[in-house]
Parts: sequence; structure tokens; C-alpha cells
Amino acid sequence: MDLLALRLSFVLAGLTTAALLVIGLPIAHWLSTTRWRWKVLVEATVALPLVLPPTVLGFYLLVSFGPRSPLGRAFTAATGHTLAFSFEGLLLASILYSLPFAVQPFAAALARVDRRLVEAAHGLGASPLRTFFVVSLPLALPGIVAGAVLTFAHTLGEFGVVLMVGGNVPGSTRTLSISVFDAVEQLDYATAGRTSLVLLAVSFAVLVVTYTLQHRSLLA
Amino acid sequence: MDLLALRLSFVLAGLTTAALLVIGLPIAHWLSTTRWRWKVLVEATVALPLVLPPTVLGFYLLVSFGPRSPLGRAFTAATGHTLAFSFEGLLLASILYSLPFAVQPFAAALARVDRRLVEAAHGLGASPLRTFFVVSLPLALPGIVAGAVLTFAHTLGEFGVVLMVGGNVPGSTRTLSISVFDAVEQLDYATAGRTSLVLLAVSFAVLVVTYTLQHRSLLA
Amino acid sequence: MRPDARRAGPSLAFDLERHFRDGPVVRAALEVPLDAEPVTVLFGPSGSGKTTVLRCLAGLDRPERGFIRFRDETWFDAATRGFVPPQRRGVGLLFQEYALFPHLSVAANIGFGLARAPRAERNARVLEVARFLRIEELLDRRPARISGGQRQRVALARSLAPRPRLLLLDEPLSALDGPTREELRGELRSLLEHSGIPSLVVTHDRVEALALGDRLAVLAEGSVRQVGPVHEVFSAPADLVVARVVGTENVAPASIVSRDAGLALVRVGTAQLLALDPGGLHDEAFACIRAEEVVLETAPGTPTSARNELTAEVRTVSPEGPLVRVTLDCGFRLVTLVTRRSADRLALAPGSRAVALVKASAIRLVPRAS
Amino acid sequence: MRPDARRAGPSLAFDLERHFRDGPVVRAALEVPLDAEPVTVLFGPSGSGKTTVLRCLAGLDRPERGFIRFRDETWFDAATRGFVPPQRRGVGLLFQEYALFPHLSVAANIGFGLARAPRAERNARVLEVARFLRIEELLDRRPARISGGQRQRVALARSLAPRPRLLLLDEPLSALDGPTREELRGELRSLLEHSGIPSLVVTHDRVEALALGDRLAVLAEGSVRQVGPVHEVFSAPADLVVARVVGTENVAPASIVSRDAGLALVRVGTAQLLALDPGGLHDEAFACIRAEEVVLETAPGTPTSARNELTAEVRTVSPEGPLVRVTLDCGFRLVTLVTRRSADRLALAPGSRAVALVKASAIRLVPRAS
Amino acid sequence: RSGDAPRAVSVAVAANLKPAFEEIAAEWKAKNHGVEVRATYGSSGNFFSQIANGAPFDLFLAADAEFPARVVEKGLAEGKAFTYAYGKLVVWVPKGSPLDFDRRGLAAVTDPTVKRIAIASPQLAPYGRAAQAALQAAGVYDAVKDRIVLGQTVSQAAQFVESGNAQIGFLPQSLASVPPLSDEGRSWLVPPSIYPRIEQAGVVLKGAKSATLARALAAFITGAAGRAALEKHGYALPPG
Ligand SMILES: Nc1ncnc2c1ncn2[C@@H]1O[C@H](COP(=O)(O)OP(=O)(O)OP(=O)(O)O)[C@@H](O)[C@H]1O
Ligand SMILES: Nc1ncnc2c1ncn2[C@@H]1O[C@H](COP(=O)(O)OP(=O)(O)OP(=O)(O)O)[C@@H](O)[C@H]1O
Ligand SMILES: [Mg+2]
Ligand SMILES: [Mg+2]
Repeated sequence: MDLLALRLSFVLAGLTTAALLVIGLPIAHWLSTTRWRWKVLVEATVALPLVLPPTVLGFYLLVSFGPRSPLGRAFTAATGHTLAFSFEGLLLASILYSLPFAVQPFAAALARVDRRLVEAAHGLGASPLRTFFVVSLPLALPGIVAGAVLTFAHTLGEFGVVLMVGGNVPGSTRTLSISVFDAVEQLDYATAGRTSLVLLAVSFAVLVVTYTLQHRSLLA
Repeated sequence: MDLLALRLSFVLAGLTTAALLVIGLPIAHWLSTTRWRWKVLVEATVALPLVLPPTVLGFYLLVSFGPRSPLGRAFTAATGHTLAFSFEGLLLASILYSLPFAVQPFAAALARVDRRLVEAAHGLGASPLRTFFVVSLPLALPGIVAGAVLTFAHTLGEFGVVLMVGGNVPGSTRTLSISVFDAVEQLDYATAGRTSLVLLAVSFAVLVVTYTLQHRSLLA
Repeated sequence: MRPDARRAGPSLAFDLERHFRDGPVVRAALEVPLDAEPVTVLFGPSGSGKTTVLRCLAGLDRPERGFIRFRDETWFDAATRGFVPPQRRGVGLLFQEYALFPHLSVAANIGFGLARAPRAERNARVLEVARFLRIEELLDRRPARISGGQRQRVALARSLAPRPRLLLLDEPLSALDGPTREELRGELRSLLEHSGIPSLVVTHDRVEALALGDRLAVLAEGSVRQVGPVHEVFSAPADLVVARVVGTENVAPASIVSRDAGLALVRVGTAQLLALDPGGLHDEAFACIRAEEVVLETAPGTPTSARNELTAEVRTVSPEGPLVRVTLDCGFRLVTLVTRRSADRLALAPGSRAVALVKASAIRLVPRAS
Repeated sequence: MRPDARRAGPSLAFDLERHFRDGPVVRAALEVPLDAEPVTVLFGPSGSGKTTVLRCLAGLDRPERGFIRFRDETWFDAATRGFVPPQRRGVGLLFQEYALFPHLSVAANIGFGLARAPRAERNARVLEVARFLRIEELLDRRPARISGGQRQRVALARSLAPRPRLLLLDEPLSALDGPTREELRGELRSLLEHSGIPSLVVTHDRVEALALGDRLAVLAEGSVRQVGPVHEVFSAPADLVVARVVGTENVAPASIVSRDAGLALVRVGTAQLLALDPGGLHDEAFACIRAEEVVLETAPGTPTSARNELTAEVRTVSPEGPLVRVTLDCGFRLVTLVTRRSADRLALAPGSRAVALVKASAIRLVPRAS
Repeated sequence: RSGDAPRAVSVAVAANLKPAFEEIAAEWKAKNHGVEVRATYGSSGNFFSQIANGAPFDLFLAADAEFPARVVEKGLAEGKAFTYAYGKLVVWVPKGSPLDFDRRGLAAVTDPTVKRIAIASPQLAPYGRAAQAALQAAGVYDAVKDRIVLGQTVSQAAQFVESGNAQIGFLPQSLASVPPLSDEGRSWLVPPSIYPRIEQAGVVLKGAKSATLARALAAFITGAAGRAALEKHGYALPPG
């Protein structure tokens, strides 16, 4: 059992989910409130990363993280190491790839929040920010949780992008999903089964806690 | 440009989405209405296929589609060919793997439908089925669309499960995502780029049409 | 009226108890005849359980105990766990807060309960009901794009359209302006009369209760306290709670001084009043006097054995619709309602003096224990 | 009252036009003084635009044209595209359909607008307002778990709690039972008086308008038709539309026969009536008579030049709250309201005869063109 | 971390080499006083893309000769590519399979009981190209081409047969001669004459953090100890 990989997987999934709450919610909020004519274009674009096979997306990310891209050069200049094959690069790639899993359910849930409640909050002097956090967000909670769960679970299982961008470096970019993948590739089914079971069990526990908290908050 | 694979990809994605509307909506409906204490367990379970790397999930599916499993034997007895390496098997695997993408947003959206409207429909003599289709479903539309879009886009891009279960047979299990993947593996970046572009363009068109229709139906 | 003592004709009878988790228990028992007098008004203070009763009747809530019978069908029975789902009860329910389908046009909302009818028939019925409620120009709009009163009428139309077997209307006209309300009230009354659909109507408005209802049931403090013809319940509340609910303006503690020939002499505040003796009273009671039963004069007239004359000082004078509400101090606080003309004639003003005349029969004594 | 003719003291002045896509145009212009007479009642038929006006004032809707000025601030000006967002207007709005936050407790709903206050202060204020509205035992519940009337009070509490600079109440008491309503009405009136918060209150209830309001503005057919002291508007509607809106029971076409010394002789139906001549009338007009201004007698008395006596046949008699509504045929249809006692004394019943007395000054002639 | 005297060398290793390389690495580490070998196993194509984009590998051991050649071509290599082994192709069938390759040779694949034949993708994997060539040389390719299923890697092809979904698999001997495959079935060596040589080459990478160590490891692999291990694991050896 690769404990380092287990830790890394959950850290990566947790950080990706957290980052997508921070990045995805504003995008979703914008999508659900704007009256811009062409917002369908943005909506459709958000789903596009999914359409490419993960390794292909990973390949393009690899190229744009590499030393020949401005992004890659800037990162190396700033930190001394490359963006590709680093945990930071992995995180960035995961965030990009999981964006649709977060934004789509977020936006769908926010779109169904009763406008009159938002108006009521504004009328009571609440700033747009407070209204969002105290009214829209709690009312859209099931959708937010759905998006977060999809992001989290999917990041745990993802290995195409991770493999390509991360390069399977133990302790920094070798996640549990790659371990399982490797084990299966080596026809080492016993290890694969054991690792899968751990992955499933821990994820199950995390999900049960998440859902329980969600129901509490809605019913209390 | 592999037209056969292009067609296959869209047929597979379309059928998977359609099947998940048929299968996922009842599950989501049940999840959003049941008061069963342990429903969190089911909710958590629904997300689990995501946690495993696609090829690993694919491997387990391959085994359970094989002649040593009752499912595989039954299918072969009924149709004369194996479930693995057939389009049917591919579809089944895609459905299983994409289940969370559909059910989570569906359930989240259905959970937020105002109970009083459902009650009003019942009071007006509408059967549970009619109530679901005429009241709950339209009101949950953004979430349903989000789930369908995720399923569709993800099935287009998926190749881990597809590869494992499908065996890359041209015309029946070789999808466009495998072509792109192959091209990248062979360092044939021109083909990969071209194919990706087609995949992106067609998907973009499909998504734009979907979202436009959705907004129409909500505002008309 | 005990609902288990069943009448001969068809009836809606229920006796139910609904327990809310960290909320009150709502109890209500009633038997409503269905062969005559179509409209029963349900009257009761805010929070007394009116909506809960209607929801239980419609099958949207399940009582913890009791039963509901409609004609010869048992819709609910806690003992046998029998339950007829709302779809099969054929009830038209107007929700207090409308519950219109936001994604459907007004026409589709009204026609929702007519799904089984052929299209042409459905459209005709929708138009008919919409005309009746003066909302025919709104048929194509969504509920979010019409006004509050218009929404209420759409909700009413939706519940009427399918010609239900039983109508449950939770404040059907409360959001409408006076003239529209009066008009619709009259037409609704004749509609209910002609169609013969038995109805239970919740209202908070005494005028509406009088104008719409045949019978009045008063729900208060967790049970049905009184049932009877509307006018009767208003003028003769069975107990203090009912008196308060139906808005008897004066309810004052009274102690009985003496009794004689069906009359009782009671002390109220510092005054003594003659009242009808309802019998069965202990020494302590409440005297209930409706404000409009008090006549004001400037000077005392000829006292009779059955009439009280109270000299009083005017405390406040405030207009109230077509009338003027005058609060007097005549040994106790007495509220009266007089016409504006009388108020002018008597030159009523705070501090001025007047004589209040109250017939003994207009003073209703109710036991204090209840 | 033209809002651009600005008064000396502080005022809320607006003149706005809101166009709805496939809906009507709502126009309203009004100037409300803020230094006295705190409560202005907005009266108008269902769909006339009352809610729309309140929403524009609160900043939730943007009019297509016009302006809104509050004291020396310009909240909205279509010409300069100036717009103060709702958060900065300091307005308390009670939504007609409450719009309570379903995920927050009653206490959190009421305290929502007090976010900036320290916790202890906030709690104290919430409790104070909840007590005032008799909902203090509901503080821990969610809105879905309280009754309709309780919800309305929570919504009212939520708008009062932050002590706004301007209160906009859209039917604040419509869902409450009579006694609670009367009680709260009185207390709300004194609260508004003491706090001095200028308020615009929408109501459909004449009694409520009289009891709560200092001034009455009538909104009908897309504009403010009349503004003035409540009683005055009720008794002297400026035109036919206002007369209908405020519920003048009798509005009948009248043609002027002759004029003399400030009086006009008009023909209404087959009867001839003496009425005050308001001047400026053409030959055709409407005669408006409030039902309670008609006195019924059994026999004719001494006719005077300023009093009409009409012999009449009773058509219908129906109880209406403390009064009885009697419809007469006296050459035209005349609705009257009499006390129950009078009805008894006169033995009024369909078919019986009576004499209707109407003072000339009680007949208001309004031009027919409007 | 990357001090003056690196105590570790990172190697990108073709997945099929894993069992052999693990043995070699352990031996080498013991000889070099605990210098760490950080091996990453995976697809050669991926490794190439990553190396082209600055992946910090010191040594690349590919599953064919083409990728190392391209690395050299791109100027990313330190010195020339070196061939360290040749792959041997076998036909693997599960236990109890009635197919008799010893008697019928490759013609046995046309047996009607064979519904599916698993090979690695000829486009991606040298073993796939070899399998295809062998079938063509045996003159049975056209007869069975509709029954062929492609695995993206040889592992996948192995899983297709091992799970029973295919009846025959063309696999590297290195894979078929170790558990679990060696326990679950038998294999038959395809005559090397009927398919092109499967040359596996490696290359030391330019900018390697520990070029000396990388060169030493490469030398160790092509040296006696390496050759012995490779041979044991079913590889043919380049002329030494
Ligand atoms: N889901 C619930 N949980 C707890 N208490 C509830 C719930 N629903 C209603 N109640 C309480 O039950 C009582 C009866 O409520 P109900 O809605 O039937 O009153 P109502 O007579 O219709 O009042 P109103 O005239 O204000 O609409 C109220 O005190 C209310 O607070
Ligand atoms: N979003 C909208 N789109 C189109 N028409 C609208 C919209 N909102 C309101 N209306 C129309 O504008 C008019 C004024 O509506 P408003 O809600 O202001 O009326 P109101 O005076 O408050 O009526 P009520 O007493 O029934 O609540 C109504 O005729 C209504 O149908
Ligand atoms: Mg209610
Ligand atoms: Mg309104």
C-alpha cells in the first residue's frame, strides 16, 4: 500500500475541489445571472475540456507548461523548477480538467434560486457578496455539493492528465490512481484490488460525511 | 480523419446520455424524495465509479463481462457474441462509468423543486408520473441539462474504459477519443490536432444548441 | 356536532389530529352535510390549524390519528391505516400561497386538472373559468408576470376548473380589492350554489363569511369549538374563545349578583348590568357585547326591565369604514359602533358624555372556566 | 398633486413609468411629505400597479422613464441614468408574497437586515419586533413550518426590524384573522406614528385604510388619480374611476335637468334627484352615493329642499358584518347599508316598501367623460 | 534536494521491462552503496512527450528503438542510443485451451473456437507490429483479421485473454513467462524469423542531473549482470 500516493491523492483532490469552489462559484454565479446574449458560448466552452481524452488534454497542457511556453518559462523563472512534473502543475491541470464538473452543477443550481429571495436580501441592505453567501449559496447547496463531489471523486480517479503532466514522480506527482493503474498494467491484481479497496473505502467515508452534513444543514 | 470513429463516438455519447436519462432520472427522483435514513449510503455509492481510474474500472468490467461471469455467459448465450469488444458492452460500460455525472446533478436539481408544487399537481389529480414529467422535470431542467451535458461530453472524451472493454475494433468500438490518443502516442501531432479540433467543434455546436434550447424553454 | 353521530344524508365527516414536531397539535372534528347548504366557512385565528385541516382533507398531510370520510368513502383512517391518495379524492384545493406552476402559462395552470378532457373542451373550460374571474387577458403569461391579486384568481380558477367533488378554498379572495372582491364573492356564491359543489372556505373576513357561507365552523385552540349557521355563531358565540375569534368587541369579566326570572344581574367593572341568564352559570362569567348592539343617546330615556342604561364618558372616537368606533368608560371599557351620522348628531368627542343603551338580550354571558 | 411642484419640507417624490413586455404600462406620480402624516395608503384595484410602484421605490425594478427623489437624494433618474441600488436606499419592503428565506429560522429572517448591529443588540431587536407581532414562540422555526398568517407577520417583522428610512408595506395584514388584525393595526399605527418612519402601505381594505392612513393615494388605470386625506377621498372621489375603486356602492348615470343656486336637479333612472352642483359639468354625469348615506324610513317625513325622498321597493336584504345591505328599486337600483336594528324595526324584506332619504350633499356628481 | 553529489538516478522505463528492471536496479543499488534508482514505468510514447517537454529523467529505457532515436534526433540525448535487448513474441493461451501450436504452428489461430485474438495495437506497440507481421507471414492474417482486438499496450492485450474474453493473445515472452500468466496458461514461442526484430533501446538524457550515474547504470544494464537478468526474463540479447 502506497501511503505517500494515498496522501497525495487526497491532498490533490481536496485542493482541486477547494480551488474549484473558489474559481467555479464566481463563474457559475456569473453564468446564472448574466443576461448577456452570448452566454451560451461560454456555457458550452466550459464543458469542452471534457470532450478531449484526458491524456490528449494532458499532452496539450504538458506542452503549454513546458519550457517552450511563456507560462512554463515564467513559472520556472519564479520558482526554479518546472511547472510540469511538479505538484503545482498537477494541481493546475486537475483544476482545468475538472472545471466542467464543478461549474455545470453550480450554475444549474444557482440558476434555480428564487430571484425574489435575492431581491429581498438586497432590499434588506445585504451587499451582493453577502447575498451570495447567505442566500444564493445555501439555497443552491445540493448542486454545489454535487459539483464538489464530482470534482473530488473524479480527481481521485483521474490518471490520464495526471500521468501526462505529472510524470509519476513518487511523493510529488504519483497519485494512488496511477499506482492502481500501474498495478493493473503489471497484471498485479492483488495489489490493484487492495489499493482500489482502500481508495473506495476512504472515498466512501468522505462522501458519506459530506452528504450527511449537507442534509443536516438543509433540515436543521 | 476517421469518420467511422467520429460517428461511433457521437452515437455512443448520445445513447449513453439517453440511457442515463432513462436510468438516472428514476434513481435521482428516488434519492431526492426518499426519507430513508440510509440514503446517504446510496448517494455516496453512486459517486464511487468515479474514484477508480477508468482503465481499472474498465478492467473490472472486462472481467465481469467475460465468460467466467454469469453476465458475460448470459449475454453470449443470448446473442452469440461476447459482451466485451461489442458495441453493447461499450455502451453498458459507458453508462456505468458516467452514472455519477448524470445522477448527481439530476438529484441535486430535483431536490430543490418546491414540494408545494408537487403537492399542487397531486391535488389536481396528476399521477406521480405526470407530476414528474410536467412539474418536477421542467423545474429541474438546468440540473438535468447539466447532467446530460457532463455525460455527453465526458463519454466523448472517455477512452480508458472504452479501450479496456471495447478492444479498439474499427467501426464498432474504436471511438474518436482513441484515435486522438493513438495519434498523440505516435507523436503524430498534426492528426491529433486535427481530430481534436473536429471533436471540439462538433461538441461545441451540440452544446450551444442544447443550451439555447434550454434557455428558450425557461423563458418562453 | 359529533362527527361519529352520522346523519342520514351524505356528508363529509372527519375527526383528526395532526402532531407537528416542535409545533402544536391540531385537532378538528366536523361533520358537513353534502346534500344542502353547500358552503361551510372555516373561521379561526392565525395559526389555529385551518390550513392543516384542508391539507389533511386533500390528502397532502396525514393525520396522526382519526379518520376522514367523504360520502361512503373512507379517505383516511388511522386505525386501519387506510389512505386514499390525493389524486383519487377529486378535491379542488386553493393553496393559501397559491403554488402556481411557475413554468406554465396561466392557461396551462388553469387547465392542469383537466388533463383527461379533450383539448377543445379543456380550452373552452379554461376560458370560461378565466372569464368568470376576469383574468382572460392574462392566459398567455407566466405567473411571475402578473400581479398578486391576479395570481390569487388564477389559483382559484385552477381549483375550480376540474369541477371537483369537494372544494377547499384557503382564503380565496384575500388579495383582491374591495369592488372586485365583492363582485366575485357574489358570483362565487352563486356558482357554488348552482354547481352544488360542497365547499369548505377559510376566510378571516366576517363579511365574507356572512356573504359566502351557509354554516360556520370555528376552529380555535386546537379544536372545532362551534358549528352552526353563520349568523347564529356570530351573534351567539358558544364560549369565550369563539367570542374572541368572531370578533365580539366587548368581552368583560362579570360576576353574578342575583338571578331572577331568566335574567341575571351582573357586576361588570363598577357597573351593574341586566343580562339574559343562559343557565348553568357559576358566579364568575364573561359578558360579551357586540359593539353594534350598543345604542348611544345624549340623555337617558325610559328605562325598562330589559334594557340597561349606562352613563358614560367618551374616550376615543375613530372612523372605521362606514361607521365610527367609539370607546366609552361606563364603569368598564365599552366599545360601540355607531353610524357617522349619529356620531355627528351626538357631537361625540373625547371627554363628552353620552348614555349607552344595551338590551339585556344583547348581553351574552359565557362561563369563565372554558 | 404634481410631484415636480416641490414642497418646502422633505418629501418622497416620484413620477415614473414602467413598461412591461406584453403587459401594461404602469404610471404613477406622487409627492409624499415626510415631515408630518407618516402613513400614505396606496389604494387601487388588482393589477393597477401598486406592487410595481413599491418595487421601483425599493430599487428592485427600474422604471423606463421618470425619477424618484427621497429627501435630497435622487434615487433614480431616467434622464441622467442615475440609480441608487436597493442596498443603499435604506428602505424596508414587505413583499406581497413574503419572500421569506426558507433556509433561515424565523429569528434569522427577522434579523437579516441587522447584520451590522452587534449580536446582543440584534437579538434584542429581533425579540422586540417578534413580541410586537406576537410571533416570539416561532423564532426557532423555519418558514415552511409556520402558518400563512404567521409568515406574513414574520415578513412584516423583517421589514420593520432594521428601522428603515422608508417603509413600503404591500398588504401587511391581509392574511390575519379579524381580532389579531385589529389589534396589530392599532399598534402598527402607533408604532409608525411614534417612530416617524414615513410609510407607503398598500391595502385593499377600507377599514384598514381609514385606521392606518393619514393620506390616501388612489392608483387606477395606470396613474395616480387622486391624493388626499383618507376620509376625504372616500367621501369625495374625484372621478368615476376613483369612485369605483374606493367602493362607492352607487354609481349611476345621471342627466342634468336644471341647475339652481348651487344645486342641480338630475334624472337618474326614472327618478329625479337634487344634488350639489360641483360646477363644470356637462349634461351627462354620474351620480355617486355611498350606501351608508342613505337613511331608510317606513313613511315619508317633511321634505326639505336639500333632501331627497324616494319611495322604493326592497329587492334584496343581506347581512354584511354588523350591517345589513339592502338593495332598493326606487326608479334606479340603490344600495343602502343600515344597522341590523333598523332593518328589524323597518321589517325590511324583499317586496316590502320603504322610503329612502338622501341629502343632496350626499350625492356627488362626477363628469361622465373621465 | 539536487545536491552536488546526487544519490539518485531517475529512469523512465517501458512498462514491459518492469520485472527485469526491478531486479537489475536492486543489484546495482547494492553494488553502488545505496544509490537510489527512481524508476517510472509507463508508455514509451508518453515518456517521449514528457522528455520533449523537459521531464527530469536521467535515463530512458524504451520499448522500441524508434523513440530513443527521436530523442537523439531532437538533440535531447547525451551520446547515442544503445540497444539493450530484443523482445521475443509468444502466443499465450489459457490452461485447457485445445489449441495445439506445437503441431499446427500459427495456423492454429484459424480454429473456429477462436473468436477473439488479442494483440497490442500495431500502431503503438512493437509487439503489435510483430504479431501482425507474424500472422501475415503465416498466411492467416486475412482469415482472422476480423477477430483481432487491439490492446493499447501489451498488458491490455494480456488482460483480454487472461479474462477469457479473447482466446489467444500475442504477448512478450517477458510477460508470459512470469506469474500470473505463467501459472494460468501456456505459451508458444513464435519463430523469430517471421516477424521483424523487436529492438529495445535506451538513451542517456541531456541535462541529466546525474549523467555519470545514468551512464554507469546504462553500462550495468548492457553489461554481464544486466544481460543475465534480461535473458532470464525472456529477452534475446544484442551481440555482446
Ligand atoms: N410543518 C410544521 N411544523 C411545525 N408546526 C407547524 C407546521 N405547519 C404548521 N405548523 C403550526 O401549526 C399551526 C397550524 O398551522 P396552520 O397553517 O394550519 O394554521 P392556519 O389556521 O392556516 O393559520 P393562518 O390563518 O395563519 O394561515 C400553527 O401554529 C403553525 O405554526
Ligand atoms: N413582469 C411582468 N411582465 C408583464 N406584466 C406584468 C409584470 N409584472 C406585473 N405585470 C402586470 O402589471 C400590472 C401591475 O402589476 P402589479 O403587481 O403592480 O399590480 P398590483 O397593483 O400590485 O395588483 P395586486 O393588487 O393584484 O397585487 C398587472 O396588470 C400585471 O399583470
Ligand atoms: Mg393558513
Ligand atoms: Mg400587488
